[in-house]
Amino acid sequence: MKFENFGLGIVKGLSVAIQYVWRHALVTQYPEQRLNISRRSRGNELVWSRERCTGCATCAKACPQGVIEIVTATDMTENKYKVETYRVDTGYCIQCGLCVEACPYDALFMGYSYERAKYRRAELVQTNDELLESPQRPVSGYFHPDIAKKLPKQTLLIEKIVEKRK
Amino acid sequence: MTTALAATEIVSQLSAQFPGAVEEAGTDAVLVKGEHLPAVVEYLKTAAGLKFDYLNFITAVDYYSYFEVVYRLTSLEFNRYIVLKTRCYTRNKPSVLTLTGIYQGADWQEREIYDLMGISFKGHKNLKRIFLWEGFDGHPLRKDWNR
Amino acid sequence: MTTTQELTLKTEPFILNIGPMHPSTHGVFRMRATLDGEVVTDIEPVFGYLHRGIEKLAEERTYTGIIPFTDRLDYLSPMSNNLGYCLAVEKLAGVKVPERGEYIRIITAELQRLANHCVAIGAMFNDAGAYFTPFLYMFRNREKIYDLFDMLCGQRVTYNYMRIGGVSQDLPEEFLPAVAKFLPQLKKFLDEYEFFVKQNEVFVARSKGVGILSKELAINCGISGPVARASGIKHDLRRDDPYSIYDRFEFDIPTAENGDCFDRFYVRVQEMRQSVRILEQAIKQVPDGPFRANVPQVIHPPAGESYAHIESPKGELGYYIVSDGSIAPYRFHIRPTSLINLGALRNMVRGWKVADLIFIFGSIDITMGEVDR
Amino acid sequence: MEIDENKDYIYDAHELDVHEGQIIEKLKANSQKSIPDPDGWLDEDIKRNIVLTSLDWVIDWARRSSLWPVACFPACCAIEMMAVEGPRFDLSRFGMEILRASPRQADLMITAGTLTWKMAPNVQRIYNQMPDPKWVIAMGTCGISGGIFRSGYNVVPGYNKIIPVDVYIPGCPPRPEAVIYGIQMLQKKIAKSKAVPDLNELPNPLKKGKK
Repeated sequence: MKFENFGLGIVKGLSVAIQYVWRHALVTQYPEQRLNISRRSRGNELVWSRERCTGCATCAKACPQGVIEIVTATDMTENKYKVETYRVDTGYCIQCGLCVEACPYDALFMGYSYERAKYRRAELVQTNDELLESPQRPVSGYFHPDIAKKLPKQTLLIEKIVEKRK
Repeated sequence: MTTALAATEIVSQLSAQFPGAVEEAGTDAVLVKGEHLPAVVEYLKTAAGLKFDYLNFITAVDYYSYFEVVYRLTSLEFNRYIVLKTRCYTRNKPSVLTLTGIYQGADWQEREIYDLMGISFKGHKNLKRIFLWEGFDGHPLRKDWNR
Repeated sequence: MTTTQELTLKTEPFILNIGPMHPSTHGVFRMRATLDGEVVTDIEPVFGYLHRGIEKLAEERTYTGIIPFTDRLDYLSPMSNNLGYCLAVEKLAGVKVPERGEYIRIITAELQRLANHCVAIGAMFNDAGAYFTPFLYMFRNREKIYDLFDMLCGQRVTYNYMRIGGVSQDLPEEFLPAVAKFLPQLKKFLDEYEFFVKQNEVFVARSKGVGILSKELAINCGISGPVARASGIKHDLRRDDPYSIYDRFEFDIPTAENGDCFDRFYVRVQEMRQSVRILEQAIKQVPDGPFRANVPQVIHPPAGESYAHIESPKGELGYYIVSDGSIAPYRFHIRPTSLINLGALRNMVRGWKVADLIFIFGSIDITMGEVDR
Repeated sequence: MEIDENKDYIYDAHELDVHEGQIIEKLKANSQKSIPDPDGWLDEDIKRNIVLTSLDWVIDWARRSSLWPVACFPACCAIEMMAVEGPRFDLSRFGMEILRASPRQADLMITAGTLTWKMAPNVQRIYNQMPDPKWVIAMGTCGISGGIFRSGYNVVPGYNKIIPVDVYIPGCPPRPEAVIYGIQMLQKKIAKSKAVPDLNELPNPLKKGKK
């Protein structure tokens, strides 16, 4: 084993490391600082619109694993079926977005939020009203470019921006 | 572009070399009889002008009435490929001759087929389950397998 | 007075079990190593600790529903897996992808190659003993690519971006400028990384001449990708069997002669430079137009079989699909790049020390998700 | 397994494999029901009958401020876990500097990835080797329910079949921020826990016969 240029490699490495001291900060101090996530972000939930949903169950058919459970009433009112149960187990959903793509009536959206950790397994199952849009459950622009335009611009690491603290 | 070696071209060459080895030839696949397979592959690997020295993959398909083992060989030198197939018609303990003596890369893929499809490879030195554990019931990739 | 003969100690073979939950085995890989003192005489890998049965599960899913599975195969490069699968189904169903879709695919696939090699090189240093520091340098760049993919499809790891006949959504308008901004940064970084790594005495001493894989053995084992190219096999499916629109770009295929760990590292760095070159050409040429062919949600490809392979970051990734004309494949087989690349590991590590075993294993760059499927 | 005295070895490779298979089958048979979530403290919190002393507070503060996770990274979520560890989200801000390779030095298990039946005995063993008190975070859909692979023949549908899980983080995989949020939820839970046992409940060696 030969050490031809002993020490030079270590000096080189250190010189690179020292340069990094003056470069822009990289760390996002998460609970205080937040990154603007992608406008198309597929958050950890689904957002459902009761008004637009016709109960056609195209989403349930498009789901590769059958997460969406949908029960409709048998009688038709105003030319559509009333949806009695719409249930999504977010502990089973993989947020692939295929259901949102499949929905012909724009009644299903990906959520924009990701802070959905729970203490209990059963709390991950969302039914009917828990799926509706609200200020705590914003809608993502995944497959809905008109919504995406309204969302804030995504923070990119290449642009060397560090967000201000809240 | 890796071009397919026209089956008609190779079939005449193979049947001259190994009478009765080639059962039928599709557009790009050659169906070889099980007992002649290692000899045919050895010939394809070494013969001048063919030199199929690279084994892309081995897999098996369950067609209920028979199992089909698919081999795809590539010649890096001439940039051509050929697909060989062989069939075993028994569902109970089907077996094919191994290719581990010709291609080392065949070793684990044959074990995988043995594990998941239940086709044993005669002459394989270390034929045991690779992904599932000893004592697993059945071979899951078979169409009639139920959990 | 002692002679050398008296000093020779009698040793006994010793079996060491490494894994399955071991920080240096890139997931849940287990090997039974037979040691003579500190020298490895034989290893026997044990697989299956991540065998999820994707091939069986895929037989119950629609063709579109399989795309999420391919994301989770080789989870260091999901975009390439998506591409390979979509090519196989398109070949089967005879779908033509629009021009813009092809370009988007190439851009994402090449970005994915960069991201994968970032982890591959970083993890290799991790295994060499430089715990986590070089890894963080590499991960900093991977984060940038994560950002770009997040912008594109809203997920950081499992993209599910490509569809049969194109891609799921069009590029956002800020995507191409962001890529253009990222490439010079990466180039600068690669120069810097090579500058301090290539002549680092410790790394050179650990990697030069270690774990040599000969050309003949590599071909015999069916090894592909950077590992094969480091052994002098000038074989790259992007050039030898051009899929998508790779024949329109100019790029070189970096190879090395020795086939040792250093070469495998070096080939990957050179490959990253070539990927940057492809990307630079591609982002200038992206045409306008549709990004997805008009393909129904549930497709019924005609009965038959197809095999499509791509040059994934790890090597030849192939999908063999047998269709019976229904909405789900009859048989779905993945040519596992990582499993086949591991085939020569036994020959490579014989005679080396235990520490080298970890390093040689790390230099192959495998993902257990793809080995076990 | 019994040792056969006639052999000059204890196990040969095949016997080892068979033995491993038996362990897996046994575990599979024993863990068909999921273990209930350790969520009793949530109800107690509502009833407010939990009394924390200042010693409790100090111990809880020490415990929650330096959680050491054990490396349990079977699959895809591991990549996102590395990103949490990595330069951008930097988990060491929470005193979680190092992923311990040894379960003996760890008190938190972040289960990042699909669990297969072949792997399950090993994970259970790692969990058993961790010293008390210990917590488990099920990261990602595969950790919660088996996710997309749930119906697979070799997949454990959720880690809570073999070990109790404290916090569930949905997502496939969850974003690094989501993981940090989950860790903070666990820290809240630890802050509420009673660290000093009640002296009256301890077995007293002086009072013999009464336990």
